[in-house]
Amino acid sequence: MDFWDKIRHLDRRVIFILMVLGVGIPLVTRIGLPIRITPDVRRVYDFIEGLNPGEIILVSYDHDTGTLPEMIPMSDAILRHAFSKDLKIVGMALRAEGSGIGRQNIRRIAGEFGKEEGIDFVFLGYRPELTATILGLGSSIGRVFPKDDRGFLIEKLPLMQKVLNYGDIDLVISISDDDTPVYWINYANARFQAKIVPAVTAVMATTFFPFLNSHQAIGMVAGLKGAAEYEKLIGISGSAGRGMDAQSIAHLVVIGFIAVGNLAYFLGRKK
Amino acid sequence: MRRSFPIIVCFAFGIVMLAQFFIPSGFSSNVRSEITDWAQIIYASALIVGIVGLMKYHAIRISRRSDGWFYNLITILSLVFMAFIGFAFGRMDGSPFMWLFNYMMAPMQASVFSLLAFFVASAAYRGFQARNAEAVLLLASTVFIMFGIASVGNSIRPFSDIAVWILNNPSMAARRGIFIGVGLGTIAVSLRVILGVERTYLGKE
Amino acid sequence: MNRLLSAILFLLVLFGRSYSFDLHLADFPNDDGTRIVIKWDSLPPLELANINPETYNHERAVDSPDQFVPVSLVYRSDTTLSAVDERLERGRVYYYRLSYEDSATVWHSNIAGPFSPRENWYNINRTNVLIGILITGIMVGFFILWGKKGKSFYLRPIAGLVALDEAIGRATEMGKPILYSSGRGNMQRPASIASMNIFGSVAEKVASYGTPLIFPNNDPVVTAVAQEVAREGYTKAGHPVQFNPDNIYFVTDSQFGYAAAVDGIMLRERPATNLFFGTFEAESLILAETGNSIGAIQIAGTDSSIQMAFFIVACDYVLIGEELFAASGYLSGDPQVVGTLKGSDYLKIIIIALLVIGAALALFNLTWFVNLFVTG
Amino acid sequence: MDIGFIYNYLIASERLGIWIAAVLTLAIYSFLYKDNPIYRFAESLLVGLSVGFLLVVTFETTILPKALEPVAADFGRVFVKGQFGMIGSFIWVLVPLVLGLLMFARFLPGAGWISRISLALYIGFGAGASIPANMQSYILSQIDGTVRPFLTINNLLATVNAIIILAGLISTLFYFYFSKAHTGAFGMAARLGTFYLMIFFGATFGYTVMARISLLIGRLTFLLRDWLGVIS
Repeated sequence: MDFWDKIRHLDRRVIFILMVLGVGIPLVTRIGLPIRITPDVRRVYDFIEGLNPGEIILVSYDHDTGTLPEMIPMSDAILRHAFSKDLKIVGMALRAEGSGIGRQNIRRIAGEFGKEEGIDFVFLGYRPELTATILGLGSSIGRVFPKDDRGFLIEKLPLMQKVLNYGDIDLVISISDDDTPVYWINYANARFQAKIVPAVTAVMATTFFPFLNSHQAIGMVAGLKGAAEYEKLIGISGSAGRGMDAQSIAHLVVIGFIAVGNLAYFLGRKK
Repeated sequence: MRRSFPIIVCFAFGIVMLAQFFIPSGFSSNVRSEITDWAQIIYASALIVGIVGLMKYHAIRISRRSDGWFYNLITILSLVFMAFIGFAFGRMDGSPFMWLFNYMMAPMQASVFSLLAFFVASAAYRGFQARNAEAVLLLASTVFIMFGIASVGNSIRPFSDIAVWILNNPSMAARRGIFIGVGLGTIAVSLRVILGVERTYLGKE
Repeated sequence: MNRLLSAILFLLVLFGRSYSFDLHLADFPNDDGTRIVIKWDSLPPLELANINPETYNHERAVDSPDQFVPVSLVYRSDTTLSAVDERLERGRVYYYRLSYEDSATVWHSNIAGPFSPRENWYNINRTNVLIGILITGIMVGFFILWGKKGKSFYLRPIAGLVALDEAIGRATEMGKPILYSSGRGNMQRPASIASMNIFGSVAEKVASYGTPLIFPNNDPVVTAVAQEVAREGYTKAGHPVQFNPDNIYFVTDSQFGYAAAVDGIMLRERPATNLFFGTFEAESLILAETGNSIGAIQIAGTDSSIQMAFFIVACDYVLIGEELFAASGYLSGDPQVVGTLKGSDYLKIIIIALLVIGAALALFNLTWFVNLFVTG
Repeated sequence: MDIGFIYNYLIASERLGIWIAAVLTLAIYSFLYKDNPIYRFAESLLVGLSVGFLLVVTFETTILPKALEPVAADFGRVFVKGQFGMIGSFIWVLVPLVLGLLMFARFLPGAGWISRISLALYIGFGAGASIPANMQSYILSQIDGTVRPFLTINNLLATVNAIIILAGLISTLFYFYFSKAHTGAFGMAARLGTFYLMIFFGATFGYTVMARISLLIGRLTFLLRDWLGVIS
């Protein structure tokens, strides 16, 4: 086993320790690497910035708890921007765990802005079936969600009296860790011309570029990087911005792994 | 009868939903709302049937003392405990149900997913060989995106522009080609299901 | 006669603006009968020419033309010369007018109506979708029927499948087992069904050589189906005795538990060939990397484009995207699968033709062709 | 002594919650050393809690308000308050509930096929809804998106990009064309399609690495900040 073979068959745990250092050290020390805004995130920001007070955004939490670190910073940044412009938020979820997270997240951020549930924002709760729910909201939200998450009748909520279906919703944001936003595009945008923004984990980002190119979605926020860009656009130093330092360094470590791995593969084979 | 009746039901509801897309009238959207309600309730029931099936699977493994039955016992007990707490004390913010969600369920689920970062790293080191032309192109694209979007390269002019260009042009075109292929395939399979030609969902008779 | 009248009206508008303001109504096309479109020829009307107000009130009255209620604002700058009133009731009668009021003057346009919105029974804007579906249905149906009548179709050789035969031969020569996995998909997923077709033919090929075929599984239902498929494969090859159901077993339904268990099998059994066909998620990282480290030939195919990237780099041969389904059709010869493939092939040719013609016409600024693909 | 008292006094304290979450996080991470009983325990606990959570939320947000309550309400009106006119609505509301219950027929020996009626309805609904959606969104809109840029060819970059996208789309479709062998000129076009596919898979994997690392950053931030307080 010459040197390169040993390198190539390095124990996994050594690599794991290097990863923890690659992520942990930048978290402890503050580097503050600059972040450039990509056009897709700017389009989302500009669209929300262009809305008038009182206009309504539907935020759907379509993800599980496993991808929290990517989903929460996005939800925080978008909600802060929307509430700072006195927009109304209608929250819902197409995933059970997403409903638990979305409900707490909206109430926490709404609390910071002194917004009142039922007037400035509402959380409708969870519906399991994607196609049925998204199609159902096209005819009447009250029929799909007769009651909100606290069990109050929809007709009794002042905000919901002005919201019958997609016609009254100015923007739909699907915060998701899988291809649920494609269902929003296929059913809400295609049939009812609703404006869709996928706020997705970085894993799903490349799936949505064709829809951005054909204007079926108006913009996209992808991964911790997208959240960090949005935080920069609304001028706050949120958790995503801090995470990006560790992200930058960790990526250099992984690129290093690829280089060394390939070097060992080629030199090991040469003998 | 056991197979033909479900096929007729599938045909009827499939054709109605397909035709409904082209008919904007009030009656048509009422029909759609009715069917979507029914589909929702069937799906929710299927979820609960799946859960009962899972509990049955764990119970059998415990009764048979098959290896690792202790872990099946843990799953059943925690499932029943969580369900009891939820039904008995409600699931509003601040309830014990949400406490278990925030301090036990969510952190563990997030940790399981974060294991992937370690596996990606070890895979990048040990499994990522540029063994042929395709793999070289793939590796180049991977490194360009990682460096240009998520890392230091993002703030260096040429790198981030190249990365954004790759995402919006060549990568997007290939993804669009896959979409068209998947779209045609899904339409074909859905038509076969509605017309009763494709019956695997009914299971072996 | 009608054309002459509109021509005169047109001339009047162009030269002398001395005609009376005329508000008229139309039914909103392709809707469920809850919208009315109000139209006018030009603003401002003669009476308000000097003020030329920036906005007017669009008002509506129901059943009788007396209590008018404001609906929305109409802007002087609105070039569409129309406005839409929504959420009306089918069958009710409506009246509309434009009005303007300020401290000095009060102006009302003529009352347009009575008019009740009509329900449309076909949405013209969606004709292109209907045509597309009909063409797809006909093409696929035609090839399936033709295939059922016994016509065998040419399918191009798939690199991954050619390598499959070599890999099975290699394992047999070395007397080492073959490891097969269909990932985490349940039995309803198309990728799992395709994987079962491939597994059946692998079992058939392996039966005559007696090479051990190990299939640890993540889903109890898929395990049962796999055992059936393998038994059929072994009997078709004339070696029913060789079939050992114990090699196809359910391990666990946990994602990482499964990955760790299969890694353990790889390190113990040292298979010469690893075959991964089906729906894989993050555990593909662990499986293929360990397979790499024990020097096995690896062939993979999955419907998830995220895992595909990893398989491409870590495995020797890969079935990309639809090739997984093509392979299952290739091996099983099932007329439904092959018919769909052939139908899709010719549809792709039509789409490519549309793309080329579309791009060419677009260069000459002919927008009507591009707009054929827009749907309402 | 109801659960409320114990809960408020002991468990509600956030410190205790964070400690439990941290211990469970480390239990999961023990898998990195090797597959061990502590990890298996934590994972079984997780599976149980998440399935229990799904059961409660699905029942309380969909089955109860959409299926059971309407039936109970109509049952009350018709049989308790005697409004027999409501019989029609009662039957009509009963249908979805019955369809849902049919799904449970799988647990009755020999009656499994009954559940296929509801399954067939659901699969027919899904297929019928997806056909036009797929044609509109996956095919027509994608063709429109590829061809429309050629209408507004104003600068060089836009032209080059439009051509690159058109060539990429056509060559990818050629790669997924199974009726002709990849030989000669057609083989070259298909190979160009592979290069585009490789760029896409590479970009997807680059983003996947970013996603996975973000998850690790999230957990390490929790351990270092909320648990140990090492960072602010």
